[in-house]
Amino acid sequence: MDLSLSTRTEGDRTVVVVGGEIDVYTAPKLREQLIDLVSSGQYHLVVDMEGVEFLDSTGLGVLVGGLKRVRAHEGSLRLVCTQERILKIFRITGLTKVFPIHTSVEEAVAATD
Amino acid sequence: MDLSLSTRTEGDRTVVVVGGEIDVYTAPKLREQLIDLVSSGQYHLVVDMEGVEFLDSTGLGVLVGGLKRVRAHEGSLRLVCTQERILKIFRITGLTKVFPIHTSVEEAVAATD
Amino acid sequence: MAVVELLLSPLAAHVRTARLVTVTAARRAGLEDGLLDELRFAVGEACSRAVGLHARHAPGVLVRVTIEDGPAGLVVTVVDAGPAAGPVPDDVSAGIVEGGDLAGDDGEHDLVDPDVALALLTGLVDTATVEPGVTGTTVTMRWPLPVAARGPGATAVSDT
Amino acid sequence: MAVVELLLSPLAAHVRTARLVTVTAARRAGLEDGLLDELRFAVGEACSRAVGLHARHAPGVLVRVTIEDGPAGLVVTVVDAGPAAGPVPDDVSAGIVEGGDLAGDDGEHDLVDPDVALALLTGLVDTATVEPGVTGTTVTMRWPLPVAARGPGATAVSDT
Ligand SMILES: Nc1ncnc2c1ncn2[C@@H]1O[C@H](COP(=O)(O)OP(=O)(O)O)[C@@H](O)[C@H]1O
Ligand SMILES: Nc1ncnc2c1ncn2[C@@H]1O[C@H](COP(=O)(O)OP(=O)(O)O)[C@@H](O)[C@H]1O
Repeated sequence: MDLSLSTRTEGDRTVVVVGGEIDVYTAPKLREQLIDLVSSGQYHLVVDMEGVEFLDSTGLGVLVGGLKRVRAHEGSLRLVCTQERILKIFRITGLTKVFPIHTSVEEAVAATD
Repeated sequence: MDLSLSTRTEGDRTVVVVGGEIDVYTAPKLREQLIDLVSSGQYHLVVDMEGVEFLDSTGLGVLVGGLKRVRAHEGSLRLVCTQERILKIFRITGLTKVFPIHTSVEEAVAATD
Repeated sequence: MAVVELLLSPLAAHVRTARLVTVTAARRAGLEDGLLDELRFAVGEACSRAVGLHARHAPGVLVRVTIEDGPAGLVVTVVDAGPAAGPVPDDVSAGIVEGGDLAGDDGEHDLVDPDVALALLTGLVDTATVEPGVTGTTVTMRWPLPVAARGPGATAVSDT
Repeated sequence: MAVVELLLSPLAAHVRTARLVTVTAARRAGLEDGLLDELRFAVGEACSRAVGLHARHAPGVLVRVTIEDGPAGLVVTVVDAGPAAGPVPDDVSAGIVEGGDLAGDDGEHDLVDPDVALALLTGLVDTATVEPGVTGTTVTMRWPLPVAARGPGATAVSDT
């Protein structure tokens, strides 16, 4: 139910594994995590959303905020998500045009623009 | 969370094992069970409350109703309960004077007045 | 100060919702774990009583449960629109043997006897007060909250 | 007809309570499992939006969530006291790249942009209606209930 967060490095990418509910109550934790990574010089992020059960517009806002921060450093923020219920949230808000969305962490880590 | 009920026979006693919450929502199920037992001629009941997590006054009412029904047939209704939180409910309402309360099913099955 | 108010039509199932919401709000407000159980029993009892009274006397009126955490601690109020409560009996076991029934006058239904509910409630919670009024009864219960430990639930949306 | 009404002070934690109560009431009312998820998302969104608006504009006013099951199906209403909603944007991704932020104007806080919330909500639920009024906005959402299958939650206390 609550938000879980863990990070690991794969080459020059940092993978953030998110689980549970990203909502108005927990989104600040994710936001802090993304800010910390950017402050410590990690500008190529992969956010693994496969364990996410709930996502609201606050969560979307935090992801968009993260994207803007990494872009300010020529970085990237890629999402991993295959869950239809979560993909729907990105589609409805048109954010599939803003985020590269991958079907696996491997694919996201290997991707370049 | 919901009420669970199972019955077994030990000699001339019928043991009713109750688990979960006995409240205004689930008490009707327990009431039916007790009525069914009495209708089928089982007048010596032991109600094992060790798995009960919640008990409200509706639940107490159903137990008192059961007691009255078995008494109409010279029967008995004994309780098994060692949980302080549940015993407290019987003490506050003075029902420890009305129900024989035992610390194990064996003790209750062996008991006679 | 966090406030949750719950208005319920008189259904037995809603009593569970009231327990769940109250326990959740209390835990977030920082109520000690050791007191959660007492809260659950007491709120369940106050709500079954109110729901039972409404089902019989005011089926169209909603039962009101208010949960507030503030300087006075955690305050839970249950307001019903039933006939005003009489004095709370001391010992409800009297008379049971010769035919009184805890579950109300009507042996066919599992309604809560409102007097037994009040006896149980005030027996469980020292601070419970029962105020009969013109339109019904207000049951108020208070529990202390740790002064410093206001839980994360006390955080306003804009405090991040 | 079963009614639950929930009044919440504007705390992020209360949005979870609203989701929980709504999903629980809907399940009891017999809402199809396949629709529970949509309900959870939509109610969460409506409530985060309302709670965010109240936190900024009306911190002392409670957000009102009503859940009713009746002949019209399951009807969930969220009433806020914020500035009236404008027209719902079609596509919120526009402008994000050059600096618009989904999470409101104030980059330091994680407030829900009320427009994005409405876009998401009306995108998720076909039957959602948004009515701006003088004192705030009312969001109404409807889901069908199986005609026969009124769950045990629909049982009145006295029906046993
Ligand atoms: N999903 C649910 N819907 C409705 N009521 C619930 C639900 N889960 C628990 N409850 C009720 O809420 C009360 C408290 O919840 P519970 O799960 O026991 O909390 P705890 O985690 O403290 O054990 C219980 O008495 C139960 O009847
Ligand atoms: N004990 C709780 N207290 C407050 N909110 C809860 C609790 N349990 C679940 N929730 C919230 O209620 C919503 C629905 O509950 P959930 O447990 O997911 O139901 P389900 O059984 O359908 O998965 C979730 O979004 C979650 O945030």
